[in-house]
Amino acid sequence: MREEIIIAGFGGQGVIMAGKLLCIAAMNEGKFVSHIPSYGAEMRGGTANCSVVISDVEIGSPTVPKPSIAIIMNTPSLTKFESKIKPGGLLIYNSSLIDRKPERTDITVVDLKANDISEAEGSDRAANMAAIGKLIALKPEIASMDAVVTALDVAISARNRKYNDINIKVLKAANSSK
Amino acid sequence: MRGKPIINIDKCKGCELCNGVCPVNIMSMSKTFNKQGVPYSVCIDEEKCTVCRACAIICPDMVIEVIKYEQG
Amino acid sequence: MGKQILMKGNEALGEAAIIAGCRFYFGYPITPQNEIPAYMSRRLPEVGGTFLQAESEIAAVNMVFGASAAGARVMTSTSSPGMSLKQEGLSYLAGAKLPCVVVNIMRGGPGLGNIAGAQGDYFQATRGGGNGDYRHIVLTPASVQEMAELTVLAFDLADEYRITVLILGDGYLGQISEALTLPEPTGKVFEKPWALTGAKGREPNKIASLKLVPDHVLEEMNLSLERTYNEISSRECRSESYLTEDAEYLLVAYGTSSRICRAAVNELREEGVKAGLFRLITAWPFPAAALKRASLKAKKILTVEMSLGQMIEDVRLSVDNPERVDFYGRSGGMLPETEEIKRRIKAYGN
Amino acid sequence: METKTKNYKYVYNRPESLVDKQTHYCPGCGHGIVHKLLAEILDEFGVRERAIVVAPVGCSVLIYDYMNIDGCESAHGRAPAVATGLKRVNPDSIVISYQGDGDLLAIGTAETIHAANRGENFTTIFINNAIYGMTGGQMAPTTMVGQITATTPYGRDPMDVGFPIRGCELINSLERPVFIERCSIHDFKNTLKTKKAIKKGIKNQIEGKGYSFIEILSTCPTNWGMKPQAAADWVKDAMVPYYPLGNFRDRQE
Repeated sequence: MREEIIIAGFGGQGVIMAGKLLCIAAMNEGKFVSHIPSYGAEMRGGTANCSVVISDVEIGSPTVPKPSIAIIMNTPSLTKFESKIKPGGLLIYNSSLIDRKPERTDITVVDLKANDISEAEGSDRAANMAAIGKLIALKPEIASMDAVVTALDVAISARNRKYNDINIKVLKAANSSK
Repeated sequence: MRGKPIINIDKCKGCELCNGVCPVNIMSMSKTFNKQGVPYSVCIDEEKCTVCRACAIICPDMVIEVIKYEQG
Repeated sequence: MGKQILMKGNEALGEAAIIAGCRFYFGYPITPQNEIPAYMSRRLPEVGGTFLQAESEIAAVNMVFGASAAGARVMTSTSSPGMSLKQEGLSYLAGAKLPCVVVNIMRGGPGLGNIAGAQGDYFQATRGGGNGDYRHIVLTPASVQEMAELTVLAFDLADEYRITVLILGDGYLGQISEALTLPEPTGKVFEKPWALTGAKGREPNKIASLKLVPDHVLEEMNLSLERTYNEISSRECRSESYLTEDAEYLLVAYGTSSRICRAAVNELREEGVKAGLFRLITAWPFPAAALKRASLKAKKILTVEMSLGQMIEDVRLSVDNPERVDFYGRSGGMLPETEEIKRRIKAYGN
Repeated sequence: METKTKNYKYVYNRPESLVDKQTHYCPGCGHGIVHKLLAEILDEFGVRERAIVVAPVGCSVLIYDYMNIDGCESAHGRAPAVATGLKRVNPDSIVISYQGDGDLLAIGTAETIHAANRGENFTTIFINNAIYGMTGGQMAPTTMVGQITATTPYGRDPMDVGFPIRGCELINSLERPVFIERCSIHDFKNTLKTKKAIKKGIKNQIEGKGYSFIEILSTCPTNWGMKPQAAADWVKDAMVPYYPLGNFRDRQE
């Protein structure tokens, strides 16, 4: 198994944290992982993304020019990354905020109302958790729900750990969503 | 005679600053040259020395030391 | 083996410095290495150390000079434009034979360039950007684990040879998070009788690079430095040869570009192409002998850099039949692509 | 000699902190005087074995050869940064950054201001002789208006290169320094005052009070083209009116 993942959205959506959460969970289950955030000036432009590789064997290149999985949280990110997804790859897009349908037909496209799921569980800030919950439902070999829940304690800063109950609810709600 | 400057003439660079600070004007320059080829500091009247140390303190080259005679 | 944690390259480097006994850090913010000063500012007070944000890169490297002269294990870090400013200090450190660790997390240039990872400072690092006849050891990590391990090594090498050890990473290595097993301290102790600690019960120590008179003393010092450099060259070359034994096509790279090359080698091997990778771990001393060995069976040698061709000069100088050496690089913060490497290697076969 | 026949004692001789070695300074150069004052003070406080002098680039670049204490070179202008590193590692050491006007107020202005602003616990001795001595008499940031130097052959024109910078006043705008004083060595009385000021600066450091800045108006007879005594007079007549002597700050809490 080797998945090359892009998680992209706007700054504040927690896409970089979502990538780290996935990495910690997968690492603790024995996988090789790497995570490269977009950083610095790029982040100030309002878009943020991270490149995540999760693999059964040692990772050579940690870069993700052609993702096998893209988690896209806003419209500009869809424009930027849709064409780059590997044929046969997976696109999870946040249809709560993205007002158009992806155009690719050679990939699996999953419509996820990430913000709606988050808000239904009582938070307007856990759309990233919905995305991760959905991803591991579709690709359980990346990491288990248990591992992700455990990883929350490491990935989330102490200041925000009080929201973990809601994070877990959102993870699970998205995990079992249609 | 209270004391006097002891002048290490070969180290003197001949700047003459000691001449200018002496309150009793007993510091002067030699008519001959030292090893460095410059006129050097001399005390022309040790009897008048007040042991004020001004010449020594102003000397940039640690040429002058000052001794004071013990009473008795 | 210790527990694995997910850690960013810059932070792993910072923690490794503390493991190595570094208790003094002076630096000035610049992306993409800002996590290093931030990490040190948090961690050093916890271990009784000192973090100081300097007024400039120039001040920072000179604070390093002072701290090293006082006998401490000390580090500074920066990224490419800041490294240019530090060159003055590096030359003085070399002249005064002071050990320290300097980190350059390279970004795109010239000038202010951009903040993406690049490898355009190879010449500056290996040829020396400051004035005079000097060298410093240049370590080139390629993973978070190596960022940590080479940092621990760097402090020992610095003290052993009284030299600056430069850790030459790039923005991607600084920013990437990977699993890390924290290295153990080596426990090596280096006496520093030359350190400025006050002339109590000994003759005063003087630390200086100025050698005005008599005429020959500077040359003597330079020759003594050269002896040290020769000793380092004979003892401290480090590299990794990956599938090079039978390699008909040899990739040569370091740092992040070596990761991309490794992926290319793996894919080429799956397709039956005998490709291999020679990866630098020290850029100075350049592991010429090991490269020569690794290149024995190679029909073509492809140097891959995140620059427009700097290391390639050392590659050409190291191998027989240097006309075999070809180049592929991207610059300005762009990354070489696995597909392009494969395409070129396959084209050689035709 | 009478000295052999009478009992006597030395009332002035070489301090232990000063090496018995001829300096490379020109005749009448103020550096020699200040080196001596500093050495006397280190002896008087008994801190010779804790002292480290940081040499600047400039005429006093070799000060470590003349002081019988640990010594450290620094690149031009970086003495305050080097001193910061030394002092932070060994807070018990007594660190003196000895700097000229080019070092302190031109190439090293940033290092000077920021070390002072942090209140680093070391002592800066700033030799202001209104010219670049070592390189052959070029304009310094402290060169007087109208003063002729190798690079101001028509005299310093303030409308072209600005007015001379007053170091003490600049440092006095910062909160952290504890002691700021300008003194002069142009005569005996002022030389004694200079010693007192340096002494205060070292005492502050010993007591951990923080940053002390002592500016000393000094002479450069060679590059001024004057005899040493005339140079001393020029300090009094030309420099002192622009660079007022006296204490700017003496914080003792």
